[in-house]
Amino acid sequence: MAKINMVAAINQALAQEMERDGDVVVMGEDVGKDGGVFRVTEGLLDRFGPERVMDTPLSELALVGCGVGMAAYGLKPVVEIQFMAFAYEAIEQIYSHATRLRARSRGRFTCPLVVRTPYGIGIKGPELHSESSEALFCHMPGIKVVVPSTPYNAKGLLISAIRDAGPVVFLEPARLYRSIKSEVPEGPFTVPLGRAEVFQEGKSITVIAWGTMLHRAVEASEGFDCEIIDLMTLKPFDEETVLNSVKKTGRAVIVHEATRYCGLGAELAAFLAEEAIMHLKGPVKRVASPDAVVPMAALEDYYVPTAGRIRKAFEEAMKY
Amino acid sequence: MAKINMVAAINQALAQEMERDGDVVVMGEDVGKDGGVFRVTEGLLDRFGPERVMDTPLSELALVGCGVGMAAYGLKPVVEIQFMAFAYEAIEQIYSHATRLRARSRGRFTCPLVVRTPYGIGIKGPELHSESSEALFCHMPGIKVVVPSTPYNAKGLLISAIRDAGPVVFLEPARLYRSIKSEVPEGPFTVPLGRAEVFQEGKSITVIAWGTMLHRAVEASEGFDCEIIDLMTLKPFDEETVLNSVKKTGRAVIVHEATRYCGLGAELAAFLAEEAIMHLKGPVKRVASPDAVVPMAALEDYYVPTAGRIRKAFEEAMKY
Amino acid sequence: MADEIIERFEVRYLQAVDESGNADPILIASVSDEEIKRSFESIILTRTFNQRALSLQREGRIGTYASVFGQEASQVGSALALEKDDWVFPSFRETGVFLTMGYPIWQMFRYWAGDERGMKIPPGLNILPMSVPVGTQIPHAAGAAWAMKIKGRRAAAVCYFGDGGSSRGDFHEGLNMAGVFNLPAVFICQNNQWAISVPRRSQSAAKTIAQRAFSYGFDGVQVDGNDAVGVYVATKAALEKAKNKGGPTLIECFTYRLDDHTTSDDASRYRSKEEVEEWKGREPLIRLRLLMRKMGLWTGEYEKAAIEKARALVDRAIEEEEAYPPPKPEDIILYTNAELTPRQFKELKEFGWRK
Amino acid sequence: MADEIIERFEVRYLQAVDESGNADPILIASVSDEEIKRSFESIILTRTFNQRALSLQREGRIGTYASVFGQEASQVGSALALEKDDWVFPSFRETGVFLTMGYPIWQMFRYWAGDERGMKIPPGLNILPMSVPVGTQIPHAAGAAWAMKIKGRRAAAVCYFGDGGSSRGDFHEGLNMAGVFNLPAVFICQNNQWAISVPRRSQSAAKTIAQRAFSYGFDGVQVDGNDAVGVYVATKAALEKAKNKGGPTLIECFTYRLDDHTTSDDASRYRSKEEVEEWKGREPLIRLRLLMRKMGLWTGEYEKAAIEKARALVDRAIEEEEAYPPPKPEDIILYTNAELTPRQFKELKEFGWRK
Ligand SMILES: Cc1ncc(C[n+]2csc(CCOP(=O)(O)OP(=O)(O)O)c2C)c(N)n1
Ligand SMILES: Cc1ncc(C[n+]2csc(CCOP(=O)(O)OP(=O)(O)O)c2C)c(N)n1
Ligand SMILES: [Mg+2]
Ligand SMILES: [Mg+2]
Repeated sequence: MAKINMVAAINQALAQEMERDGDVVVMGEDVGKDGGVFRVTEGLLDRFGPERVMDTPLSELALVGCGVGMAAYGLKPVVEIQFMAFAYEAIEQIYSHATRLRARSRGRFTCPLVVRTPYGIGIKGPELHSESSEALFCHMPGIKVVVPSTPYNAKGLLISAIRDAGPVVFLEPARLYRSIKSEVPEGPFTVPLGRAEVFQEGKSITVIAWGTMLHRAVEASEGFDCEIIDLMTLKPFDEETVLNSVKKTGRAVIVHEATRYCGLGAELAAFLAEEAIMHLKGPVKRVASPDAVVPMAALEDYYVPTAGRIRKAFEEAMKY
Repeated sequence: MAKINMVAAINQALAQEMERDGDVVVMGEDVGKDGGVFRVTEGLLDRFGPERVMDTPLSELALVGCGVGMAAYGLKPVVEIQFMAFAYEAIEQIYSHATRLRARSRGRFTCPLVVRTPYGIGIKGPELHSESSEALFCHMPGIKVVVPSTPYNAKGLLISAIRDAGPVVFLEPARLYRSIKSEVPEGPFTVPLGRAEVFQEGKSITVIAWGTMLHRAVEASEGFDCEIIDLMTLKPFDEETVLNSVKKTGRAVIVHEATRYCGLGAELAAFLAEEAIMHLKGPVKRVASPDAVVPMAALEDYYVPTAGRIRKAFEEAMKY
Repeated sequence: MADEIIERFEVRYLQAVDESGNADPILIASVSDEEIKRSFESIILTRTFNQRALSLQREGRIGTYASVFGQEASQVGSALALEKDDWVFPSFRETGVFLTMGYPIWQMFRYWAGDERGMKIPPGLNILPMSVPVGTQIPHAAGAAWAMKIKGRRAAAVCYFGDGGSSRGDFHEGLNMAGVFNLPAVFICQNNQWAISVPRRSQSAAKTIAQRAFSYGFDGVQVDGNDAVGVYVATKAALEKAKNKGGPTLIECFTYRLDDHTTSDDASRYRSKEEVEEWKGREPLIRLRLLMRKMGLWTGEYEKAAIEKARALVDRAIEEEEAYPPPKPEDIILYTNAELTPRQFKELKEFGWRK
Repeated sequence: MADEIIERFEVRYLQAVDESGNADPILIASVSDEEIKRSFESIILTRTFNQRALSLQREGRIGTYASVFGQEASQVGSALALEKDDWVFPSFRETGVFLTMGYPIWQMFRYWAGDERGMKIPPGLNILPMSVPVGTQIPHAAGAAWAMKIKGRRAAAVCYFGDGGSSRGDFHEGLNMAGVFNLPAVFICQNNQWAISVPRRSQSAAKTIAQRAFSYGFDGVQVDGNDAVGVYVATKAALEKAKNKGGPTLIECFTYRLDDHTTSDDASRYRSKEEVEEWKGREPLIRLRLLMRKMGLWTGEYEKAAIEKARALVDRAIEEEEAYPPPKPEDIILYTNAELTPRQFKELKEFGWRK
């Protein structure tokens, strides 16, 4: 099996699903001729033509809004938002329409739409190029939110997302696009949505993370006996895998890039406070970004959890 | 002191702040001649004229976006969004600009903007007239989120919000607009932001709620010895009041209208799981709406927490 | 160096039948007697439904309702031009469109009673559930039109919205997409001159809404929206154009909302009786009656029969609607996703909605 | 009945100085020699900054940078028309505007090095931090103009954005507000014919962006954006109009982005060398030089001196910038709110940023 990076893995997923299903179309700013600013869609225009790979005007609201209309009509649009922050204009289309179309029409219309976007820190880009606001989308009923952490699961999860019957927000950690490679089968395969994975087994602390922070947590775990869970699907998350691990270890540390207040870590910790409190030896720790605006490049490494901050949380967890 | 309802209390707050400070202006759809669809802004146009009370086109993005520009220039705009769901188009303006202007300009420009909107169930209106998506705003650094539960604190909190140096999302529970009256001083006064209030003292269970659900929790608490906290400011919430109460009671139940997943209840429970776990006798309970699209009027009473569902949580909490 | 004119635009106004019932011979030429009768009867049906909905609301039997009184020609005239494969993207004030398309009347009542099942569109009818957030359905129509183009279907997407809706970002971005990709879409703005209390002139400083089409590189036309025939002709032409790869059209139907905004509104707070009365004199049925009389298509009995028929239909629908079992709470959860989430599974039990 | 034209529009195109340096005597009449020299020198300064920024980026001394090469006339020409009390709302590609307004050069470098302090605008300079989300600054400008009107100030708000920005909902809603309230705003679209890889013709099917003003009931004009004098004249007129209660103007500067979109981009993937070369022949300095020579304002020494002066300024700024202490991590928290939240208080300690 070839070792490839995440950009190549996502590109494969898109190409193979477009090959397999003529209803899959790709649209976004610069996704065609330019192949996407991260080259994720490279080659798709040549292969599938401008009717299925569409370079669009600079209109995020309409990108998602048109996606909803296409999906209702029977296509399976994969919309690329160039950076996560630029999806904010489209939140109404996602929240008031994409997530509700099935419920509002009692199943007559559905919205099999994928909104892909790079997210998180990592490229030292300009302002608003480092967002990790996944919690906003996780709060919306009727949608799935997915974050891959390796080339392998990027491909498998994206294929599942495209085949899913409802809308999926698919967040691609920009820092991981080219920084890791893994073995990825050449043909199409799926990694199921809604399932987490024990990325590293351990006995003393359950660590829950996803995307970039998964790897940082692994790095920080040296010297601790951590069981590290790659959440992968953030909404709905895999309660069983999380619970089983915490029952075993009795300690939980959640690591995420987003600001702490009302981040997904809150939901995970609240879940544990409700369902696992009798198994917990000590406090559920969240290692997250501060209650502050995401800084520009010069300070962004101080903003997101560092290995040091994560280790400190492990140490504190081990006090109990 | 006169007993007035929340509509009158908010109207007083607006009128008195406009009287006091010529930079306070009110804008929105139908806020002028019509006095607002809930009549909250009634009389303001006559009193302060069309330069300070502005009926605008149907453009929520621009309502907030123009508000940001006005605030940067030195006004104190109070923008009315007719119903909470219609603020979704403006989320980018709130999240990428209003909340960040101070940080981005290192204090040169600020954004003393208030976005008022009715929220929650209660009027049996059409679709998307019953949203309670406060958690989305709570996740944004650089903003305050406020929900009054009585006419008294509606007036005092709104005056504080208008005088605040930064942006405030001010959510008015539509169900409470006219359903309760309280004594409200005629002149201007403030209720501080960031402080919760013990609405009802008790020894066995700490109940945290706000807006409409505060009253429902009170109703459900009959027969239980509940300490009920009116959170009032949802972001940043008053950690001290919450913690002190839970240390005393050892039990916590959070009640909110919003869907449970990544709701504000998650942040509160996670806070307790981290800071109070050694004081908790049992699980932290959240009573919230299901992981489902807000239904239309016929089913909305089944969606939000009922007194029965709240009582059940109290009973379960008391098992420990 | 230069100071020159590089582009010119003209806004066209269409009226096929004037207030006295005189028809423009060219414009009406392609319209059959049958079509004119169908307009008349559909307006009667719409009006009958509308009146009953208003009374049911007053009696507390349905919730807030948005009357279409005054705007029936815009809705019926345009809907009659639709073909089976066209898709429609309505706002919340499109009763006339739904009914003209043959939507089950009892479901319309169900919807206004606050029940999602009212918008479970029957198979074969291509209309989306009414969009409540103003203007947000516009990009959906562009998207469906795009899908039609991609799939090579001979069909068009038709979107309805109001003058208020034309101020939203969705309008701009949606129409711009339609222009760039030359999509088979028809955008119908019912300019009823009010967005709740905000008059048309305060909605935009532009003289017409039709002229906004120039921003997107396609045609815009203003039509007398109280002239069912004119609206029909304009819509039909736009649909034809769309299906022949001619791209989108923006049609502004200049009409008037004769009732309150909804049953929760009191329009007397912001507009004069005189204005309303003046427009009542221009309501669409009057001129259609005059036209049809001239054409020998109208008699008192004919109208009476049409009214009776409409009443019977609406009465039966109300009976059906009210006999329909109430929605089940578990539906709240069941229809959100294709499959239940773990949390939903628990919730169904917790709330006692499933064993 | 009617089928008539009810409104007509014309799109005006302005060029004060053509590519051979010939001036339109009427258009240039109000422009002083001093102003022409300032344009020239400001373009030189902008270009010097720009070249240095590109090298610093290559050397890893600053981050991603967006070149303004080719667009200097649009930026400098318009910025020279500003008065002290006017406010400016820029996008991320407005180096020429900042520098012409006298913005501290070292701060510009700081900003591109990823430091918020680079956008801590000095008191007295009324320009907002660059807006990165495309088009989102447009409603801010409308809002500031509105505030000027409410406060009775004689001033205008000027907003800069690109051809891509004109596709956003913010553009539509912002300009519509400006039209309805007749605000003292000037909207300057630098149509540089590309939005990263998307060419202008794929951004909109409309022939010009200027014509979009008709949608909002005010004037739009297209100007040769490589003609600093033309841009200056058009902006000055729009500002005058705005300050005399004449309402907003949309100015489309037709120009060209000669470099890659940013230093992260590779424009050769999507456009031809020939196209770029052709436009290089039209870059703004050439014609200004020709004009000034004809007017007796230009000599080789003059230009050399201007370049030297610009270099010295930029060199000093880079020294200043690089000697500046790095930002403190605690600033991340300190500048978010006016007062610390309880959580922030704890975080400062937890992260070791405060005792
Ligand atoms: C985005 C949004 N903002 C506000 C509202 C509240 N509202 C409902 S209808 C309406 C006016 C709509 O005017 P128009 O588009 O002209 O349609 P009409 O009601 O005249 O048919 C308003 C403000 C809404 N439903 N959606
Ligand atoms: C809302 C938003 N979407 C996407 C981007 C990514 N992006 C940055 S610049 C750009 C193109 C902008 O084109 P234009 O408005 O013409 O300005 P120009 O770059 O040509 O100056 C894009 C797509 C962004 N910054 N903001
Ligand atoms: Mg209207
Ligand atoms: Mg451009």
